[in-house]
Amino acid sequence: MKKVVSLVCASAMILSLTACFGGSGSTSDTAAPAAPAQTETKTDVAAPAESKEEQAEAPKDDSDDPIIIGFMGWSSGPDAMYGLVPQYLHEYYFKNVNANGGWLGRPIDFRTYDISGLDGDFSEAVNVANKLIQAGADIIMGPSNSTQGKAVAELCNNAGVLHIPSSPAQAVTVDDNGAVREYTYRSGATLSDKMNTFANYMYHECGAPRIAILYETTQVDCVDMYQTFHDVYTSLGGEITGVSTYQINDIEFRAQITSLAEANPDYIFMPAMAYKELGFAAMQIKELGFDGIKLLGTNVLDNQDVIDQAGAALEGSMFLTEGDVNDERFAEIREWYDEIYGINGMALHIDGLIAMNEAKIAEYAVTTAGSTDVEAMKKALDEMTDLELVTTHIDGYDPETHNLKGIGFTIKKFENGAYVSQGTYSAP
Amino acid sequence: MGYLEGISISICINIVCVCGIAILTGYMGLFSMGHACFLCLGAYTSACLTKYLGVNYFLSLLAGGAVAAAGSVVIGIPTLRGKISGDCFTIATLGFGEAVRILMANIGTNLFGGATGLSGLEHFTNLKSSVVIAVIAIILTRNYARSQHGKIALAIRDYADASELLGVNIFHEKLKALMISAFFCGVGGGMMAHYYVYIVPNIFGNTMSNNLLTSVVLGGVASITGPATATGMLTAMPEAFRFLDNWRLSIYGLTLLIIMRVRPEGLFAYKEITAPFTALYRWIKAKALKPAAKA
Amino acid sequence: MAILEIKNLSVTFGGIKAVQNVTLSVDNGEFVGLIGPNGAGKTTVFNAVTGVIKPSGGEVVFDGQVLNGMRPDKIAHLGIARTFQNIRIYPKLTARENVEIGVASIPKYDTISAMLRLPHVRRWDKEVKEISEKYLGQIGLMEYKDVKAGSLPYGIQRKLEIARALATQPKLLFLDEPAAGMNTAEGLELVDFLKQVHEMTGITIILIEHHLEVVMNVCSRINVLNLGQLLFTGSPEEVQKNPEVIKAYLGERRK
Amino acid sequence: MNTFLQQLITGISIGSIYALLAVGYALVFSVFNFSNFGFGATMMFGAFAAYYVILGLKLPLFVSILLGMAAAGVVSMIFELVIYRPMRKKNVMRVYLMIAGLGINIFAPNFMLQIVGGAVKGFPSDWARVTMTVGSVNITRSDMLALAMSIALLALLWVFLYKTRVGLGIRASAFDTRTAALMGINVNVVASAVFLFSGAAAGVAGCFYGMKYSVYPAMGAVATKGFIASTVGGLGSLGGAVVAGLLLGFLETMIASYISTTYRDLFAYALLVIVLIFLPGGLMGRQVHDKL
Repeated sequence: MKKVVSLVCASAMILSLTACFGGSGSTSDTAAPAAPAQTETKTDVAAPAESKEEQAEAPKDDSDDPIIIGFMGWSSGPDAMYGLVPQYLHEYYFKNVNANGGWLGRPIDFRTYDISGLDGDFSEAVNVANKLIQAGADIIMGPSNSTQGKAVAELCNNAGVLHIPSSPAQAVTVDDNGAVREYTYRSGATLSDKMNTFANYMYHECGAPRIAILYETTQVDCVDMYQTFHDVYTSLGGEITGVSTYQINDIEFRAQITSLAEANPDYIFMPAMAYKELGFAAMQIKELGFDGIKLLGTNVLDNQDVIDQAGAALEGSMFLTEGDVNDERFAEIREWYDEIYGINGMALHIDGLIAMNEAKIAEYAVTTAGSTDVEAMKKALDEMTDLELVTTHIDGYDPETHNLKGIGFTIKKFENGAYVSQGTYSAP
Repeated sequence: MGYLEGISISICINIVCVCGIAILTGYMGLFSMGHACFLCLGAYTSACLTKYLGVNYFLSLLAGGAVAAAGSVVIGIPTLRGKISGDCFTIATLGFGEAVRILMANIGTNLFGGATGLSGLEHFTNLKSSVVIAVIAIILTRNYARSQHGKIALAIRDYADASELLGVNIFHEKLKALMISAFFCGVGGGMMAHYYVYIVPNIFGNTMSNNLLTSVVLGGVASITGPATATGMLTAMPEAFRFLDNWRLSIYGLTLLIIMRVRPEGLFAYKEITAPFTALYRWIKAKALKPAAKA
Repeated sequence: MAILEIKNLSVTFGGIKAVQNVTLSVDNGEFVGLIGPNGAGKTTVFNAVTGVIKPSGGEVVFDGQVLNGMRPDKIAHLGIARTFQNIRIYPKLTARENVEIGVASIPKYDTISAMLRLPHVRRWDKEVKEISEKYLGQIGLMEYKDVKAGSLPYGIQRKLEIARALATQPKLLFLDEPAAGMNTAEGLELVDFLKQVHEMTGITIILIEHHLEVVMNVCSRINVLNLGQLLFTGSPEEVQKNPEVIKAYLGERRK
Repeated sequence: MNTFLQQLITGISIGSIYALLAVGYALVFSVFNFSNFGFGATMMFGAFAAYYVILGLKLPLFVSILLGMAAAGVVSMIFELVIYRPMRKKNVMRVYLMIAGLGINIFAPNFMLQIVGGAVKGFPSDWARVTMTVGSVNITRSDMLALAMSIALLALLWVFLYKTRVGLGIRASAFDTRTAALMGINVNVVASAVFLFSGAAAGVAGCFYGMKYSVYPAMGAVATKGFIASTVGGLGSLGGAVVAGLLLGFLETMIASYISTTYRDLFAYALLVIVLIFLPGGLMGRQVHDKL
């Protein structure tokens, strides 16, 4: 009996190992019905997975092989909407691309992976990146989180695979020595650009209010935003009345808010990476009766869910975003998104749209280069001067940092139950 | 680096950590919910040593383990003495785990990189050395478990008061088990740092602790290779379940429940995975000896 | 010469006096009984002497040393061993391993050599194993040495507990109701066994027992406790004749 | 002074939720001697039940809270029936029951996430959100309701435990499960009752959590605080659980206000560990001795 159990377990382990090694990742494969002989392409994809990197290195310019594009996002766990919404957008986008004959006449083999794992650490992202690189992916898109983005960028640059993340920290495209990561091109603005713009806006356009800051100390994006905002705002001459901190997964900010409120700030700025924290803070500010204090947030606020959550408590709160999710330019996307994916209970949000830029940039790179050769694609992106993304128009990449040039930022304010755009600004 | 190689290295790292915790939980019956903090201590120690001082990788692993073991004494001394219940230890580890993570993000930013983490490490961890370290970890902890210490640990787990009356120094034995578990977690942390070549405090969170604990219990009490196998399965399982797409974590949880339901003491409770082979060996030996005895 | 002297021992649990001013002494090599009705405080006296609970008053002197406030494991190393009213053998260890805990409650090697399994570790482990088997042999449990103690029959578990206690090489052995749950025949068998152990080792034994026939048969002197106080001390014959003792026992029966 | 009072109220309001959770833990612990880590999942199901009752059936708040309690109670009973009971019958170490609870905690939120999505949902009750000003201190109705309900539920629980037959069975089992079974008490009935009530407590906690914060699949994470409170309060002691829950909420708020927000947990846990070092049985628990 004991032996049987041991043997069963040992074989289960071996099986599960081989299972994750095989081509099981292509389940979210959205290869279109239009793509010729879909079943064949699938087997084609599964086979080279075992024959290591030769396949990835081999030039595929004149082949009809599908273009392999991988996407990784945070698609399970508490913050699943940050991965699922982009995943839906990408799936729909590539379905359409395939229906129209693909890029360069080649179908897109789009593979999406959940990297949230159990810890939300980057071990999953690293595993997925390894898997995609080994499967010969032409382009890897995502993730949106900077910690994971940095880990994946490191791998893609070692392997020489084009990487287009939406992670906003500078450290994703520039390594520790200040050198640009050659193969990583971002699809959205950097945090420092955003915060620089926001601080300038608050100082120049809003009459230099007194601002208190409440930030999370262990997430790199939050700390980055806090530091840039704090430094820029004080150097402009603005007054930061107090700084307080909270911990990841906190939901209770009343103690901090009460303490911060003692200095009578006009605003409390919370550079949060999840909307629920901002929603809770807004509710708690109102609950405590500090009617004179408004919330400053980040673009995660641009989300119907947070309005459902906190409602009127958000009145007067402001944030900076890379695009107005209610803008006319997203009307078309919104229409089909709501129709197809709205039932999932996850509203369209700007981070999803920024992630969707990845697909646009990928399309530009492939179609301009006329091949999926990585150097050709890099060249196309380096030489790009203007491109209309989903969220914004850009003037190409800064060669030193691979940051996007010419991004417009929108300031939005919650007025009478809805977000109203306060105009578009660009980084000073 | 290949995908399978990556998974295998992850498994080896987890095995190293789990071997130590198997002593603490499987043998001593102490229940830690914050062992990720020892990985954190080990990872930062070893990373700083190789990055700033150019210390040899293997030495840095040992140093990481030593620092983690020293850190474990901080919670061990107040909570493992006398009549204080195991639950106090559990809460202390829960708190200490959080504390270390937050401290690493907030102190010594120049050295540890704060929330940005420590990057630019050398990629020292490769499959070959990881497998060797994992095997060594299994052998060392197995040796400890089958020595008198291991028997005493089981005795303490079952009847602490009675064991004390036989002359067992409970505090010392518990502290030793805790330090061993922390040491191996520290070594595992160091390996992890040089595998991902990038560490941030937040990866050493609650869930990592829970996963380690789950592996140990799932693998079976009073066994070293059992938890080692289980952690291999658990590391590979979320990957193997990828075809389930977004349902995979639900299924993972469900699988855990089913295993606990069917084999509550764990898959390999009170035996090692080598048991069939040892049995076979004994059987052959007996067969071979019998005619000789007759002769 | 008295090996154990208990002077004015008192133990209080949340206001209830479980043991009050008990004074008794035990001579070296004696086989003493401690009897009394339920709740008389017999086990509490054992617990106070072995350091499980802190006495609220009085003094315990063993072999010239005051035991008050000493940790149980230190007391054990001075040479006091005991068995338990509710069996406390380790069910998942084999009979031999159970005895090994008694033989070597503190391993003679450090953690690192244990992990490396250095030669002296192996040697010492082997030695412990041999000593344990010697004890098992003495008690007559050799046939069970590789059986998980949890699956042994009740009577064997009791004997194993005694073997484990003897393996700590005590000068004084407390036996807490070794015949509990046994019938008369088994009890009498136990009497022979205990006599044998006493003769063989020559150590001092204090026995708590409900089965009076067992106590009367093996003990040279009997202490009677009632309601936490020492009622009477004397030879078995004297105890049997003492009207107060009879009253205490009959009184209990009437309840 | 005003700030201090406000912080005090905040502390009590957080603490009252911890207290409710801790009572649920303590109830299960008092009888079965293990901490039911599936508690967070139970709480989440209760909150979602109440949320959908209000949203879908348009029932009043109190009715929906009752239904939420009932739903959580039933979910908790199912966990007991399907997972804990068979394990208990095998007489396993309590660590395994706790790990099974962790399994529930991985499964349930991810399952719910796939069913209802990950969005954070505001509890659809404006009544509870209204802030009342007493002197210079602001209190929301949900806070006052939470405190009142906690006390009322404890009273109810007390009546149940001390004045009914099933309650007697629970207390007898809490004293010694095996003896109770020998005395003819049906331990399975007791188990169902205990899990039903602790589940209901989790359901109420979930509803208040929903009112004060929001309803979302991962909300069960807060249950860890309940576990801590029940341990510090004295394992199995209902009164101790309440006191420790309030104390934990108070400590967290005061430390965050006056000592450090970054190291809040460090100080809070350290204080709790110190409590346990000096009172190994917890604030109100009896110290368990091995009956030798």
